[in-house]
Amino acid sequence: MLKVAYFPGCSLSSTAKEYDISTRLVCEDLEIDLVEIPDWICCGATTAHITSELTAAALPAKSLVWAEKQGLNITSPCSACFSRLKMAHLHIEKDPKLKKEVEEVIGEKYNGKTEVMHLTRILIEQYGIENIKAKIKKELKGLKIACYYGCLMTRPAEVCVNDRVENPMLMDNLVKALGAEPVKWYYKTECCGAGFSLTKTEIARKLSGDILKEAKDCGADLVMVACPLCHSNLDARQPEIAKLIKTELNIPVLYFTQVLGLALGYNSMDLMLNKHFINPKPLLKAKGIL
Amino acid sequence: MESKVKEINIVGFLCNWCSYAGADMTGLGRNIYPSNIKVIRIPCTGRMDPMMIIEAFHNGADGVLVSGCHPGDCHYTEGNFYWRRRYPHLKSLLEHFGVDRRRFHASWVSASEGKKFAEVVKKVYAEVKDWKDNG
Amino acid sequence: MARIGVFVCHCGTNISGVVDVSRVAKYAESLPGVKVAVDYKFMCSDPGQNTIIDAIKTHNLDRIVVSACSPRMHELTFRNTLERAGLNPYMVEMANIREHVSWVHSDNKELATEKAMKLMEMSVSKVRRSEVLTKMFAPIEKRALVIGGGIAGIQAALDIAAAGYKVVLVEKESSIGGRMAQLDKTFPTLDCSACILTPKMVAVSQDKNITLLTYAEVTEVSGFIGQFEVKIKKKAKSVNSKCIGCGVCVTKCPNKKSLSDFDGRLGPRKAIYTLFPQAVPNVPVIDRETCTFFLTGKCKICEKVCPTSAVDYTQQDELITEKFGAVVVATGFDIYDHSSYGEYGYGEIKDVISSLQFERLISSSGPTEGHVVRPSDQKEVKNVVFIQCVGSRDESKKRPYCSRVCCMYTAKQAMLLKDHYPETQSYVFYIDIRAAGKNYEEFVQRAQNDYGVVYLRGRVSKIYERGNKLLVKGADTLSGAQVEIEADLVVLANGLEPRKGAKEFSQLFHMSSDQYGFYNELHPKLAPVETAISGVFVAGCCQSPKDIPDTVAMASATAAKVCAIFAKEKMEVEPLIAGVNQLTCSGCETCYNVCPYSAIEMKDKEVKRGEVRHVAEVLESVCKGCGVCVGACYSKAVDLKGFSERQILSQVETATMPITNS
Amino acid sequence: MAYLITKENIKNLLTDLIKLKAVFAPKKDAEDTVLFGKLSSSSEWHGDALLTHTTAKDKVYLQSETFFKIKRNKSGVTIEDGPEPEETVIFGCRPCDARGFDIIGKLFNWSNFVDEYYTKRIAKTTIICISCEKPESTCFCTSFTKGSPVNETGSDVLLTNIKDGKYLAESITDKGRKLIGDNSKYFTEASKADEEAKVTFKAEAEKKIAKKLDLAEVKRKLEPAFESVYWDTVHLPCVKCGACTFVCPTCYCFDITEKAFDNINSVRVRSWDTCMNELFTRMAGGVNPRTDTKKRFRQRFMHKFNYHVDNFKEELCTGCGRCIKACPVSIDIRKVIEEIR
Amino acid sequence: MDKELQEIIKKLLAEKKVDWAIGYEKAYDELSTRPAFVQDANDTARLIFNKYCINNLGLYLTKFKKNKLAVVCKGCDIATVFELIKEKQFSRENVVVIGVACEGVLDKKTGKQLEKCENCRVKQPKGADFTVGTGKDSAAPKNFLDVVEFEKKSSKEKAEFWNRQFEKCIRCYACRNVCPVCYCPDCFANRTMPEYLNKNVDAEENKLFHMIRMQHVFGRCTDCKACDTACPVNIPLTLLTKKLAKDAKELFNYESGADMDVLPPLSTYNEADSESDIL
Repeated sequence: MLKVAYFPGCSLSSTAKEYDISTRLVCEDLEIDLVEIPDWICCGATTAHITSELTAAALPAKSLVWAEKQGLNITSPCSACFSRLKMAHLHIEKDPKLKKEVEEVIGEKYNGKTEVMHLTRILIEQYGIENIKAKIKKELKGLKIACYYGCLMTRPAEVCVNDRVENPMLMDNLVKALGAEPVKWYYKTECCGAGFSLTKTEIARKLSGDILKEAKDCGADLVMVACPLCHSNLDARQPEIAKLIKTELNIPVLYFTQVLGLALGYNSMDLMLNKHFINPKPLLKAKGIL
Repeated sequence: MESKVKEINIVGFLCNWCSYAGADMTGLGRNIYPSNIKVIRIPCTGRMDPMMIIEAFHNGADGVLVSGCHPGDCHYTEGNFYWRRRYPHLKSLLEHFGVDRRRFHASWVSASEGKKFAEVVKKVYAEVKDWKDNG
Repeated sequence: MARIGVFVCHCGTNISGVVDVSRVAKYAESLPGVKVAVDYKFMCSDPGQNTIIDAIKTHNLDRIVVSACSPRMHELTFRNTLERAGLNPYMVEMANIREHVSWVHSDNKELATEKAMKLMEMSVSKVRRSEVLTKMFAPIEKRALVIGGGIAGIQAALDIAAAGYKVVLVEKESSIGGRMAQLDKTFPTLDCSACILTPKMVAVSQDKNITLLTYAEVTEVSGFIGQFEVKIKKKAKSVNSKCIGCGVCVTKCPNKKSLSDFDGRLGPRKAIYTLFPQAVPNVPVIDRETCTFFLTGKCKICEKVCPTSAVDYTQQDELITEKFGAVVVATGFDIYDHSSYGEYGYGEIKDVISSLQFERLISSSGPTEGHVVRPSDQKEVKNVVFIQCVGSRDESKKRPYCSRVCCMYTAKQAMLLKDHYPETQSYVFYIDIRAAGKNYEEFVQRAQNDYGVVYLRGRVSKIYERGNKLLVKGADTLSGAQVEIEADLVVLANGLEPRKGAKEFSQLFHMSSDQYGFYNELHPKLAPVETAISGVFVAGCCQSPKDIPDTVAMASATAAKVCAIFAKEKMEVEPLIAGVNQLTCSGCETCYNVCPYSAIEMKDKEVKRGEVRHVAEVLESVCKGCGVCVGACYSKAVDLKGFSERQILSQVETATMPITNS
Repeated sequence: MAYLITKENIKNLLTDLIKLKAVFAPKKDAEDTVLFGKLSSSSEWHGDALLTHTTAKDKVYLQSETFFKIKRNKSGVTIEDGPEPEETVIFGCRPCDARGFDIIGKLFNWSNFVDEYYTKRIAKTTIICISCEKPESTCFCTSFTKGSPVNETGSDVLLTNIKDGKYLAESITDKGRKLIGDNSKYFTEASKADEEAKVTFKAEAEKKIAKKLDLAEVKRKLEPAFESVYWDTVHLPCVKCGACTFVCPTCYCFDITEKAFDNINSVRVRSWDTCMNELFTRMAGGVNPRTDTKKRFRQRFMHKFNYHVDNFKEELCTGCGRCIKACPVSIDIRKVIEEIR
Repeated sequence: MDKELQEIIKKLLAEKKVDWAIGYEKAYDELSTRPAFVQDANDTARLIFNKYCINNLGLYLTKFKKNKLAVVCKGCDIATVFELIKEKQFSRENVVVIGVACEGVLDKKTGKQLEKCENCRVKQPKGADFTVGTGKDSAAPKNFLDVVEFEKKSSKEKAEFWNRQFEKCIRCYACRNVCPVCYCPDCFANRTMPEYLNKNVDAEENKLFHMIRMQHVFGRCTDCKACDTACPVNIPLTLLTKKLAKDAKELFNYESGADMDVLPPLSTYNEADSESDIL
């Protein structure tokens, strides 16, 4: 049985609760043992890494060390958490001085034995696409999905192991396996503007709008994401964006775990589909999935 | 003190193309340095047979300096790269046998670094003297 | 017993002002073997040298020590002196008591004098161990091998042949011409590449001194300067010498399944083909991997249509061995494969093409006969974006170097496009323009001013297909704006890199190459066409990216170097080189591994009667006397003449013993 | 004349001797190597080991003996002799070691040739030998006519531990008698019973030595065996080091070299050499009559058990077995000569 | 195990795949073994392997260059064979390596297990053509604790330590002659022109010999302990050979005999080599 250390992170404990629930649900279904890191602490996203390199490395290091001690790889569905964990791991590995400082701060040794993998990679590379296919209860036939990766899952290039930075395919392959059709589009890694979502909302609106419009233009029924921040920009802001660009958008934004959950036969309540601003149920009903 | 100065004997192996020429440059610039160093001209630090250094210490040299071209400048393109590998190993081995690390040195001195050669010899002399005086 | 003379120079007062020279001379007299020791005001002057010659005659000396200035200054002077006195010139050692003593120890005359005595004594010890050395001569095979039939190889071959020496020119394709033959026009004059190249190609084929081996590859090299032995594989062309180059076979060949590499894979190529219409030699070859006959045993159309029965399916690869005295390596370049650029579509977007593909598109002999059309739908183009520095000046792609020609050819291509299609608009994304060369900057200015090419200083972040257009997103760092251009075609300025297999090829000659695979010249400034291997020279882009004029100049330089070797009857070899005592050689190959010049050969040799051993041998004409082998040899089998183990050890011993006066 | 001496008094005797002479006795160092070393106190004597790692040979026949020093001066060359030997006692060697001095002594004093360096040293050396109680597995001294764990040849004084802590001391030579006489306070006269105890001691000690070779038979087989194919294979394990000969109490081959220290001083030195060394027979021109291991290996046995017997009527071997133990590849001298074909 | 070993060698000899087989046989007592050379397929019964088989038989390969050989190797000895192949002393085709699983060997002089066997990772031989028996590798990798401890001494203490050791040295050259990589046809110690080493035996001259020998085997010595166990006066040469192994590892990340494709550290260089100590 595949066993991975699980770092949910703050978003998944609050605004993106549905991501956490669906993640745990599908992993249980697929018999992937997610071992939640006891007393996990903040990954330090954004605030730490723009202020102190040491804090940015030391915060995730705590979790890394725990996983290493258990002999487990570590995963987080949240792209920001994943990015911080991965970058901390890489920085500590590359910089002996930083390593020493980090070890001093956390009072433990880190040997770099644990690998940080995004949940999509765990599913596709470690669990295996064929194994997922075998578990599918309901093929998502006729559903056109735009896979939106965002920035943190794929950048910088070092974190994007076994995938193309400029045209990632991990989620597209998953979608294909589930019987749905991944749309060919070029906005997979465009910026959603999350960095400005609180300070200069108009930028976030503009950028997220571009993404949603492009998805729509390319014929997508829904957008699939792997990041709570992307989700909040694309989903929660969608009504205002639609108003702003004077276009009917109404394109549901789902976490990839939710999409996977649908294929595994779970219902809307199981996957907390009701938590989205853009209600996906009409679409899914129309496609005969719900 | 004079006799003490005389007692220190340093053997210098200088490559013909850079360091020997550099030492010539030291002369042209009239940079004074301790006279304890006796220079042996070799074509290249790659020619430096570690046995010769061991023999020098065996014969009673207090210090040995081997100097060649800066990496990448070797007249024979890569001779000094081979020397750069022999040196740390030999120094470590000699130290294991009880030859103090202050007694054996290597340097890069180019044909234009006359001043540097004088500085290197002064440094080597000071180190050897420190060993002799303070054990 | 050696008979040594010691000559101590005052150098005016340069030495004697600090060093008590008479004491040095007196001390010399007490040393074993020293028959005479004198001091003199200027040893290097004519009277000084005559003093030496006289002393040699009077005291029947067989070797001398000159205690004076640096041997780097006057060693040659005194070697000549010895020769005039009838002695072997290598029986002199110099003790440097000026640069190394009087000029640097003027603070203490006593210590300076003692050091001078010591240095002189060390030289006496060394000269006692000196051996008579004689200059050596090696024979020269006056035939040159030129590898690579591009413009560099062509030029080198023509120049060497013009001097009257035989040349073999080896080209792996079926025709010479190389990269230059693929180009449409050349910068900065915009004259047609083929028009200036073709006469040179014809000249090669007509030169009696040049043997042209196309469709051939060098497979093995042994030997050394003057005596290289090279194995060349002549691949089976399947067309013999009866061919008159009429081209009927090519026209009639029904097999056009493969793509033409020469045309950047933009057009088809027959199974029997000539590389391009002006090919030299104009003899087609059959690609046995795609030919229907060779695959299925049926077809034979070319054989049937050939008016001279020149098609010969039974031809075999042929391996020939030839001897050469010198080699010119001109193996050229490949362009950087842009499929590693994700932002440009991983090489998967059909209408994002390489610069070389553009050359073929716009060339009237190319696959589209000069029509610049989109490879995806064959439609004509309106907006074209050129992106520079693709695989050049890019750390992330491990190509930090500038490819030197891209700025110029991009400007040229944009201009040619406008000439052909006045309604088109070109955009060039660049880092900065490098147009150093005669009329180069003016050329780029013309592109901007007269041809209306829009130059945008910045990188492209993304290219993607939107409908049947390409959306090019980039930054214009001069205005600070983000730019989006809807383009029909994107042309990348691919950088230059060594030919695939350049590393393996360099190993044939034991040449060194840099981290990218470009062959290393012996010295970046003073020996730019020589390599560390004597007698092997490099020309053109296999050494580093360069344009046509530089390539041609470099090729001519190699020809001059080759001719300089051939102009001598025999090769003179300095005797200060390494030698192996094969009796004590253990055959461990350490010296063979470390020699920077591949001057060591391993041989199975009878070292004693009845005892054959694997031992090292020094190639005397190749050895440069660095002595790395001596420093590395554990068996102490290899030694360096002039700096022998005996000499250096005796210097070490003398250096460490106190000054003794009897 | 036989005496008794207690272990306690032996130490007292040593203490006295150390004050007067250079006393060499088995000493053990940090690496458990037992060698003859110069004693500075009697407590340094290590009497537990049967055999020292090397013999006491080098105390008389120095591994490197300075013959003379050469000094160049204005009038030519002066020669200065090496250092004079000092009064020496070798204490606690074994009968096989002591017999070695007897054997090489004869060689260094052969017909009209006297080696003055050896002779001078041995004359100033008193050898106090201790009989062996328990042999090692490599011992084979009883194979020799004179060989025995209580043999007295070569010793000046022989001590035998006849009962716990009591040693029977026999003076063999005048040197021995003088030593006992000079230190009579430590000796008491031995009784008849004590001397008989030694006979029992001898019988028991000899019984313990399992290996006894018929050396006459060995000699008979060796004589025609020079070209025997036996040598072709038996030498194969030999690595031609000199361990066997350098630990041997009877090997005596040497080399004479000179070394110049500077332009004025030099020295002539005799150093041990070994027939196992390929340089041993190499001549100035490079010719070497013993070109390979086989020939060198054969020489060692031929010399010890054939040629030397011809010249001196005894083998050049005392059966101490050190060469067997020292050999890195465990070549057994007994097996080699026993199996000669 | 012995039977299996004998059968393999018997077969090799009978089928003329090798001219000679080199193994171990019993020597003068129960605690000693010696190298055995077998040419006849019917003569294999004397071959054995046990914990007293201390010799590194790789030593003989350079002496039998012209023959096809089968050689019995403990896991640690195989490194020697590979090192010698790398140094072109013979070709891989000419030697059949018969690996024997080993539980550690005992020093015949002390009866104690060699220190190297405590942390041996090749008790089950790797890279052999035939393997006899199964061995269990030690848990811990080789350590250099004793060398590190010695390195802490002052240079004066070190010099004194070695002077005491080399006073014992009798220059029998057993260490050199049992060393598999000391295969020079004419050792520097034998030379007279120039005379690197004087024939005079004293502590200083002896030390010179050992210093140069150690320098010459640097990066080639597999730390097999042959010299250490051969020394008739117990000079702790292991302290030197281990230092060589440590330096090779630390300075050049090199392990002798481990990787056939990597040149010995002094036969090659890297442009990025450290030069921290160079003035």
